[in-house]
Formats: sequence, C-alpha cells, structure tokens
Amino acid sequence: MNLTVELAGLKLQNPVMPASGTFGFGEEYASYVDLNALGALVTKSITLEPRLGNPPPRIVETPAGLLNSIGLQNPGLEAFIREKMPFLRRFRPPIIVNIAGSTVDEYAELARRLGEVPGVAALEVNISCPNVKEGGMAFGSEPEQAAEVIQAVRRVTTLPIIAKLTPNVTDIVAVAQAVERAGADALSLINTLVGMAVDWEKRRPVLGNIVGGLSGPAIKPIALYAVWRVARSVKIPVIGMGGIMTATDALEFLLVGARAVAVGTANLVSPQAMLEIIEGLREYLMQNNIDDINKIIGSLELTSPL
Amino acid sequence: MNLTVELAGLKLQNPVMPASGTFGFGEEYASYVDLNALGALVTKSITLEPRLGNPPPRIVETPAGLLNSIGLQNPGLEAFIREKMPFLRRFRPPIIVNIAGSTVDEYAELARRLGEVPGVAALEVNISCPNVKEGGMAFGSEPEQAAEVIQAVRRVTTLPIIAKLTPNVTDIVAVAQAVERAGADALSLINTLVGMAVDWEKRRPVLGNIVGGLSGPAIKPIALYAVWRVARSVKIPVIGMGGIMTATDALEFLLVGARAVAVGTANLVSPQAMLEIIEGLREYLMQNNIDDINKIIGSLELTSPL
Amino acid sequence: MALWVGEVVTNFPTGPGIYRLRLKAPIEETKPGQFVHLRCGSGYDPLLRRPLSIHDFDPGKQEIEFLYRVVGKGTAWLAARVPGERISGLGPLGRGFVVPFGKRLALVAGGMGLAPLFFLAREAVAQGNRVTFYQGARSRNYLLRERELAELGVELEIATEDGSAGFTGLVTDLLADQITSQQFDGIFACGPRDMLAVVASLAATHLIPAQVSLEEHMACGLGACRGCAVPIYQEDGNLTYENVCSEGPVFPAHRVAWDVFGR
Amino acid sequence: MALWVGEVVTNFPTGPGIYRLRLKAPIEETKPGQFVHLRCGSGYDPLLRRPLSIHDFDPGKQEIEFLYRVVGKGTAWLAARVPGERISGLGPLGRGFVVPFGKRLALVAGGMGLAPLFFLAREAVAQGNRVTFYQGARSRNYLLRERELAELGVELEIATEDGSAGFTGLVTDLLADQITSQQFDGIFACGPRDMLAVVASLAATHLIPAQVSLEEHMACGLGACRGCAVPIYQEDGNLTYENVCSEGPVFPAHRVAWDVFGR
Ligand SMILES: Cc1cc2nc3c(=O)[nH]c(=O)nc-3n(C[C@H](O)[C@H](O)[C@H](O)COP(=O)(O)OP(=O)(O)OC[C@H]3O[C@@H](n4cnc5c(N)ncnc54)[C@H](O)[C@@H]3O)c2cc1C
Ligand SMILES: Cc1cc2nc3c(=O)[nH]c(=O)nc-3n(C[C@H](O)[C@H](O)[C@H](O)COP(=O)(O)OP(=O)(O)OC[C@H]3O[C@@H](n4cnc5c(N)ncnc54)[C@H](O)[C@@H]3O)c2cc1C
Ligand SMILES: Cc1cc2nc3c(=O)[nH]c(=O)nc-3n(C[C@H](O)[C@H](O)[C@H](O)COP(=O)(O)O)c2cc1C
Ligand SMILES: Cc1cc2nc3c(=O)[nH]c(=O)nc-3n(C[C@H](O)[C@H](O)[C@H](O)COP(=O)(O)O)c2cc1C
Ligand code: FES
Ligand code: FES
Repeated sequence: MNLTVELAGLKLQNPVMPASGTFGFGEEYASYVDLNALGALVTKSITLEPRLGNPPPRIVETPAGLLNSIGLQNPGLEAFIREKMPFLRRFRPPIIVNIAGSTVDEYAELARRLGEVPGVAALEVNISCPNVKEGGMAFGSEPEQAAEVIQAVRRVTTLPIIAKLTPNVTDIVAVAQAVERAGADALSLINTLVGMAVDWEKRRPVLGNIVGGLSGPAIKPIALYAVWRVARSVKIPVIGMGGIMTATDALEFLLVGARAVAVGTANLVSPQAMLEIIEGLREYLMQNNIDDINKIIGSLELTSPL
Repeated sequence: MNLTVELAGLKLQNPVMPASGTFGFGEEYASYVDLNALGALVTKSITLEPRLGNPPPRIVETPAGLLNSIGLQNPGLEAFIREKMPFLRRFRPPIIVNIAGSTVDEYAELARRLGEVPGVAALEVNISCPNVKEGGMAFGSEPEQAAEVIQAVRRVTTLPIIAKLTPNVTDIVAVAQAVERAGADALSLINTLVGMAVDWEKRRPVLGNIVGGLSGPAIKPIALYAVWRVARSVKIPVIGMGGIMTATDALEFLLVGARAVAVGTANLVSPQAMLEIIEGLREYLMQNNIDDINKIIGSLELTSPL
Repeated sequence: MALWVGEVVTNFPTGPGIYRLRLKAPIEETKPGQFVHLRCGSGYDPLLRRPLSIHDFDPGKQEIEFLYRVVGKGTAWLAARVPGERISGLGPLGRGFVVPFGKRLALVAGGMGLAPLFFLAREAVAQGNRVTFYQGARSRNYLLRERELAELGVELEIATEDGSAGFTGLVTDLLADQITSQQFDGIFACGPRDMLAVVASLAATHLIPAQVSLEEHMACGLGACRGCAVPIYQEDGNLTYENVCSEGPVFPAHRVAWDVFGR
Repeated sequence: MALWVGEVVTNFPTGPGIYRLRLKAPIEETKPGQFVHLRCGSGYDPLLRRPLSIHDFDPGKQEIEFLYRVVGKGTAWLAARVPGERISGLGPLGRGFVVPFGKRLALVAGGMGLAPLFFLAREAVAQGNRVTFYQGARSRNYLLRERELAELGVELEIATEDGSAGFTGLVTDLLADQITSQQFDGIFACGPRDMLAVVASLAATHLIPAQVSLEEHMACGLGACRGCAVPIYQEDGNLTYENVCSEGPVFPAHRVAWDVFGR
C-alpha cells in the first residue's frame, strides 16, 4: 500500500505534516511523536530578527475553535539555524522552514540565507499571518502583493516554494493563481481567519492583542471550500489544513483535492494526533482495498450517482 | 430601565431581532414566541419571483456550526405581500423586509413595490447570500457593486435601508463605507461564511448545492471582529449577528459597537432563544445597575486598566 | 407542538447499537408518524436538535417511547442517558400518517423505519384495519419487537438480507412477491430512501395508495428554515420543495419526486 | 511527561462549587507546582485540555489528586465524572517549586491557589522546613483542607475577606503584618495575579526570595505553541516572554514583569 505523495519535488512518505506554529521546532513533541513517522517537518514561522511576540493572553478557546495571537514569537533566523536546525536534521522527513517578513526584502533575505543551510528541503512562505502589524496577512491579501513576495523569493532560491495563503480575502483563487504564476511550487491553505473574543464580565477583549486568528474544527468547512476551489484552479499541489482532527477529516481534504494535509490545532489537543491520523488513513485504504493514496486525491464525486 | 434603541429612524423596544431566514415569516414561531416581545420582525429574503431553492440536503451540522444552502426559497414578492404581510402586521414591532435580487433593477423593483405596502418599516438589502448563482454575495463582494445596489434602492424608496454585508471579503470596512456613502441607514453583519462539507464515506459533498453558508457559534469570533471594525469606521448603526446563542453573546456584540443584534441559528436550536436573550440582557443591566442599554453599546475598554 | 423538558424513565439497548428510550413528557396527544426534536447535550457540539419518530405513546402516563440507532454524536449522547436525567424536547412535530378504518393494510419497515411503524401498527389495528407488517433487516439479530408486534395482532412477515430469518432478501422483494395476492387497500412505509422508492413504484404499479415517511437533515423542525426540503410534485404536476418537518415527514408516495433528490 | 488515560477513583464536592478529584494514573513521580493537562469530554466543545495543578500525589497507589473550582464548561464536565470513568491526561507538566531543606518558609494561598500549595506544604515539611501556611478566602466556607494542613504540621494562618474566620482582610495584608517578625527564608505563593504581585513586592521589600505559580490560558501545555506566554525579565534585565507551561508555572517572583501584563 502506498502512502507516498510527491509535492513540489519532495517525496513525502505520507501526506501528513504539522501546521506551522503548532509543533514548535519539533523538540517539544519529540517525546510523544516519532518525528520520523511524519510526512514532513514544518517549523514555526521564522523572521530575520528575533520576535518577542504579542502580550498575553495570547489564546482563548471559542466554540470548537481556538483564537491565537502569538505574534510570530521566534528566536530569529540565525538562532534558528544555530539552535534548532541541528535537532531537526536528525530526522528523515524533509524539513520545511516557514518564513515571515515585514518587507519583501526580508522574505528574500530569509530565503537566500536558508538556501545555504544544509537540510532545508523547502520554504513555506507565510504571507497570511493575521497577528503582526507589518507584513504577514497584508502581503497575502492582494494577488499583486502576494506575487511580488513569491517572485522575490523565487529569484534568490532554487528551493521549492510553498506559498501559505490567507482565507481572509474576497477571492482566494485569484491570489493562488497569482502566486502560481510568480513561481510558487505548492500552496498551503488555509491560515487562520481573523477573529476576536470579548470578556463580557470585564468588558474587554480577551486577547492582549485584541484580535487573533481562528483555527480548529470550527473553520473546517471554510478550509475545505477554499482547498476545493483552489485545487481545481491551479496546477501546483495544495497542502490542505484547517480543523483537521481525525483521519476522516484528513481524508475529506484529500478528496477535495489536497495533495497533503497539515495538522495544527489538533496537535495542541493531543500530541499524538498526527500519528493517529496517519494510522487512520492507512486503515481506511486497507478497508477499502485502495492500494495508493494518490487515487483518493481529488476523487470527490460531484454528480449524484442516482 | 431602558432597553430601547434607535436604529435607522426605527425605535426598537429592545435590541433583539431574528436574523433573516431563520424565523420564516414569523408564523412558524408564533406559538413559541410572543412576537410582540421582539425588537423587530425580520423576514426571510424575498425575491421578485418565487424561488424553489436548492436541492437537498440543504443543511448539515458542523462543529458548533450549521452549513446551509437553502437558496432563498420563498414565495416571491406578490405572494409575500398577499399571504405573509397580513399576519406580520398584526404585531407591534417594526417589520423589516429582507430583499434579494439577481440584478440591480430587481433590488430597485422590490424596494419600490415594498414602499407601497403598509406596515413595512424598513428594508434589509441582502447583498451577501452565498447560496445563489446570480446576485447575492456577488453584489456584496466589491465596494462599487455594493454601493450601486444601495444607490438604486435609495433612489426609489424613503424607507430606511439596512445593507446586509458578507464577511467573505478582504476588507469589509471598505464595503461598509461604500454603502454608507451610497445612502444606507444601517448595516447588518455578518451573513454566513462560505463553506463546504464532505461525506467521506460516500466521497461526495454533503450538500446538494456542494457549498453553503456557515453560521452558528463557530463563526462568532469572526462576526465580533467584523462588527468591531465596522462599527468604528462608519457613522450609521450596525446590527450585529453571527453565533449569538445567549444573552452574554448578545452583550459582546453590543460592547464592540452593535446598536442591535440579530439571532439566527439559535432560533433553530431553541424557539425561545430570543426571549431568553432579551430576559438575560434585562437581568444583566439590573445586576450591574445600568439604567440604559445604550450605555453598553460600544463600551468595550481597549486599554488595560492596570 | 410544544417545547418541554422530559425526564428519562428508561433507556436501554435492545439490539446491536439500538436503544429504546422512554421519556416522561407533557404530551397530551400525538399520532403515528409524528416526531420529537430532541436536544442532545447542552454544549454547541452537537448543536442542532435530533429528530426521532414517536415509537410508542402512553397517554395515561404521559410517556413517549423512542427507538433509535446510535450513528453519531447526538445519538451517542442519548444512549448515555440514565433514568432521572432531563432532556429538552420539541414536539410532537410534523404530520403523521392518515390512518383509515377497517381496511387491508401493508406496513413496510426497513431497518430503523420500524420506529414509527410500530406505533402506526397499534393505531391501525385499533381502528379495525387488518394489517400485514413487513419487517426488513440486515440479519436476524437486527429484528425488532417481533413479539409485541405479534401481540398487537398483525400478520408479521420477516425479510433478512442474509436469510438468517424469514424471507431471504430485501423486504421490498418480499412485498413484491405478495402484493398481488394480498389485495392491500393501502401501504405505509418507512426506511432507507432507496427502499421507499421501490415501495412507491410497487404501489403505483398496483394502484394502491401509499404513504411514506421521509428523512432529511433538520434544523428548526418547525417549517421556518426550509432546511429539510424534499422535492415533491404538487397536484398540478409542478415540482416544489416541501419541508419534511412541517409538511411531512409522511408524504403520499406518488407525490415524491424520487428522481430529483440531490444525492 | 506522558500522555495517559486515568481512571476516576473519587470525585466529590468539598466546598462551594469546589471539587476534589482522585485519579488512578501511571505517574511515577511529580513535584509540587507541576500540573496535568486534562481533556474534558470527547467532543470539540470544550476543545482544549484544561490545566490543573497536582494537589496531592500517592506514589504507592499511583493516584493523583486535583482540587478545582467549577468556573466553565471544562470544569463542569469534570465535576460530572463518576468513579470508574476514564479521563485523558498529559503530564505531569511544567517546572515545580524548588523546595529548600530546613528553612523557614511562608506558603501563601489565595483561593484556589491552595491546590498546588497543599502538595508543596507536604513536601516542604518532609524536607525539614518550618512552614507557615497563609490561606486566604472570601469567607469561612471557602476555606479548604484546614484539618489536613494542621495534621501536616504547618502553622496555619487564615484570612477571610468578610472576617468570618481568622484575620479580616486580604491574605496579603496578613502576610504584611507578620512578614517582619517571622524572618522567612523563602515565600511560595499561588493565587490571583493581583495577589501574587503584592506578594512579590512584599518579598522584594524584605529581601526574601519568592516563587510564584502563574496561570495563563493554555493550549499545548508542552512549550510548543507559545500560547501561555507571560512577560519575564531575563537575568540581564531584558524583557522576554516565557511559557507558563514549560518554563513555569513557577517563576521567581522578582523576574515576573507584573506591570506589563496585557490586562
Ligand atoms: C422525521 C425523522 C424521524 C426520525 N426517526 C428516527 C427514529 O425513530 N430512530 C432513529 O434511529 N433515527 C431516526 N431518524 C434519524 C435520526 O434523526 C438520525 O439518525 C440522527 O439525527 C443522527 O444524529 P447523530 O448526531 O447521532 O448522527 P450524526 O451523523 O453525527 O448527525 C449529524 C447531522 O446529520 C443529521 N442526520 C444524520 N443522519 C440523519 C438521518 N438519517 N435523517 C436526518 N438527519 C440525519 C443529524 O440530525 C445531524 O444534524 C429520524 C429522522 C427524521 C428526519
Ligand atoms: C498551571 C495551571 C494550574 C491550574 N491549577 C488549577 C487548580 O489546581 N484548580 C483550579 O480550580 N484551577 C486551576 N487552574 C485554572 C483552571 O485551569 C481553569 O479554571 C480552567 O481551565 C477553566 O476551564 P473551564 O472550561 O471550566 O472554564 P472556561 O472559562 O470555560 O474556560 C475557557 C478557556 O479559558 C481558560 N481558562 C479559564 N480560566 C483560566 C485560568 N484561571 N487559568 C488558565 N486558563 C483559564 C481555559 O483553559 C479555557 O481554555 C490552573 C491553571 C493553570 C494555568
Ligand atoms: C497557536 C498557533 C500558532 C500558529 N503559528 C503560525 C505560524 O507561525 N506561521 C504560520 O504560517 N501559521 C501559523 N498558524 C496557523 C496554522 O499553521 C494553520 O494554518 C491554522 O491553524 C489552521 O489549521 P488548524 O485548524 O489545523 O489549526 C498557527 C496556528 C496556531 C493555532
Ligand atoms: C437556515 C438559514 C437561512 C438563512 N437565510 C437567509 C436569508 O434568506 N437572507 C439573509 O439575508 N440571511 C440569511 N441567513 C443568514 C442569517 O440571517 C445570519 O446572517 C447568519 O446565519 C449568521 O447568524 P447566526 O450565526 O446567528 O445564524 C440564513 C441563515 C441560516 C442559518
Ligand atoms: S427543519 Fe427547518 S423547515 Fe424543516
Ligand atoms: S500552552 Fe503551548 S506553549 Fe504553553
């Protein structure tokens, strides 16, 4: 039985990987998850300089969802290369480094520098973070700007580029097609939806940053729709994410056309979520006598079989 | 204690009304709810001609949410006036008729005709329905188009106009300001978010229409954020909605700046939801010694009081 | 038509994943084919109420019974209830079966379709009808309430797909075998949609009026949201969508547009 | 640091809305100040685990105890558990208190801050410390585990806001009254943030090292998501955010940037 999928020139032993920012730099989960069992390793977003992140509280639970305003807290590019990469390199799955910049130049600089770092297999370009004042989502909200970032990155690297898109737009297909033309090799979607929570007793926003990004089961219908639309409109593969908690959730994303899936909030609920999802996919294929997971991808039937 | 709010020239005895489409034409709920207790009566969307609506299944539950693809099933303008208005007119609260067109002219024609109908207190212009092929959300997705619809309606009616906006846009503030300039007297937000559900066993979309609109508690953080942003950016009042299930949910919308709230999915779970919300707001004011609900509106504290 | 809080009297398994729930509830009257909309839990997941047919009714004690299969989180929540717990209910809702007097009737139940037809059988016998009750199931251990059905005085005909009891095959095959000789005045059916479509076509062929109880995902249960629409031919032949909750769940079989369902 | 399924041994109310839960869980060792991340229910509402301090630990029986107040849906779910039920747990997590040997210590508990400090008191006494235990509560009936604390051999000092037992006022006022005369070598505190800030300032004024256990909303509990960050001064004086779950919940009081919290 084949669980292997190809994605932007990478060969993944299975289509399941962590969603950036929910798996730290792997270390935190290493005692719960055999990192070698994953399809890929995806880092938290890295910025050029270290970032403190946003004031607390940074997270709040909402019905079937999680609102976060971490604000890209990370040790910065050089500390990442020095302190985090050596650990990640100990494992077999390809390492996808997620990068975020405040300017187009910063994205390019991050990409250039990471191109020199052994073990980096691909870049996930986060143009969709709702939790930072400059850059982030602003870049991903308009097709032209999104394309500009991807072009700048494309110019300085031969690494596969995965553009991570925001659902907070009128037409995600337009953004997807623009970054495809600009040279992206794959797409990740969706990042979180912008949201807010209010503490009615204190009459204040719950989050220190006032607004945050919504993830988890609550957003799965929105994510499935985005992936379905985009997968039908571009030639490059899509990594689907948004509310995947179980193997059947992952299957739904594959059915609508995702080549691989990323698991985010579920990791925060159960550190073994990804392993269970991989196991569940394997069982599903077995029980349905399907020898290759690629046969599932995009196999949603649209017409009623009556 | 004052629960009265003013909205687009209407005086509402309290700020709680049904969200269009979740309360039929009132009749269906009349044996559960004293319609005279509500702040206003809001009808399902009316179109010029009768609409069959979309093929089943039309609804599916998602985590803490509801995905619907009703597709504006309604008896059409004339049947509405003939068969539904007489019942609605029996009650005291202002009647807000929600209208939806496939073309700008249709919106104008609906508005013109409804201006002649006794008992119609205001029009809610639905430029945000995700479940129809023509019109609907397409109009609400771009500021210019949205403004065009509102202008056309403005030209033919002196009734208060409430523009109902979609959250499926890059910048809801731009749309809000455009319809404000075009002559809207108030705004309703948010309509549903576009989403999809997949039946992994059958490998098919669950909904007959493939995609639908997501409502319910799952979307509350997104709705609160939209209302908060828009209420700070326009001068006309905002009716807030999206996942309001309880009085404290309603309170949160008032705190971020909504002048009134609409209750949708909650009606479908409990026909007495609105009454409980009104009662809960009254209790909250009493327990906190607030004599006027208007003092709550927009009173969210943004700075830490430390 | 009311919103109430009922109290669990009993709730026990009675087949593979199948439970019988008895609720004390302020219901004065109801008829076979009507249903109750039950809130499952107090949180937002599950969010909507779940419709369950009234399986039996004891007006003296004001107790209603449900027969349900655990298929997802709502019914799983129900299955975990113990006597004394409270459940919010809305109903009885919908239009039930129209039960004739003194006729020759076939009741055709596929799987959980038995739930409303048991109550219907009781009423139909009480109204002097002669009833043949066709019960179809996957296999012998999925058969439900055989003894009580016999006690009601119906003629029980069993079909199992694996042949472990009664006729081997689908219940509709069994009905087809017997329909000519039995001279039914009316057919009443509940079960999977494919089964109902076959019953409808058999009834049409033999010119027997049939009533079928349909299922559709529901939200309000009151006819307000139009969420539970099914395609129905009007008397003038035009297609329209009617609500299972308020205009059904029982429809004349010949009016259902079997071929235009969305799935 | 493990993911396990525990079994409820006992779970009963022990004060107004306050419960004690005893779980059989495969935990080999833990120390005061550590916590366990409990999954509350199996659905998506509540979604995240809930952190509860380890209130007591019986290594022989492999049983841990929690003391919790019902404040929302997660703790409400916990309160409804009965013996024999299973709960998924993650932990023990976090860094606990650093307990000295043979010193003069003040333990200061505000409200539910008692939960970890009871376990700490047991360990502190076992390590030959002389312990004064300050317990602050709204009123007499919110006081917890007085008898057991006395049995542990600590000196118990009570403060209630309404004066219904012990000192009338805040527990920090009581501490302030006694801090000069008592000559503490160390202070350990858990409770509302405002209270901890006062303890920190008292400790600083009197040059007594203090450890405080902080609370913050949590997701992963493992240090991965950075969701539970609190502002902490590094030794070089620079401000940074550290995770309550992995770098806390116990922090040296003087390193916490009390004035820059976001609320
Ligand atoms: C009028 C009516 C009467 C019914 N009577 C009975 C009965 O007596 N006994 C019984 O076992 N079942 C009955 N059903 C089906 C029952 O309502 C579903 O099995 C139940 O809602 C499933 O809920 P769940 O949360 O366990 O499953 P989930 O799959 O988790 O439910 C998810 C969503 O799908 C809906 N759904 C799933 N299956 C069905 C279905 N077959 N019909 C309608 N909605 C569905 C649920 O209501 C819910 O909104 C009836 C359905 C209708 C419409
Ligand atoms: C390290 C640590 C140890 C704790 N130990 C105890 C204990 O021993 N006994 C006890 O009664 N309480 C303790 N708490 C607080 C406890 O975790 C919360 O009361 C609980 O999570 C509330 O969940 P809920 O679903 O009942 O409330 P809800 O208000 O419905 O929770 C909503 C969300 O807010 C979070 N939340 C709410 N209040 C708090 C809080 N005070 N701290 C952190 N997150 C919160 C929840 O985790 C959840 O994500 C501890 C908190 C932390 C961080
Ligand atoms: C706590 C948290 C932190 C996140 N941090 C990042 C990040 O640093 N970079 C990024 O591209 N996405 C980040 N995301 C978004 C996730 O990668 C993912 O796109 C989103 O959460 C949807 O998936 P989910 O519903 O499975 O969580 C973060 C999400 C969460 C919940
Ligand atoms: C079943 C259903 C039908 C709806 N029909 C309409 C409609 O006809 N016109 C409209 O403007 N909005 C319609 N809506 C959107 C609601 O009015 C409301 O904007 C949305 O559901 C968010 O509120 P809620 O989360 O409280 O349901 C419908 C929503 C639902 C769930
Ligand atoms: S469920 Fe709302 S109309 Fe039937
Ligand atoms: S909860 Fe995730 S880092 Fe602390």
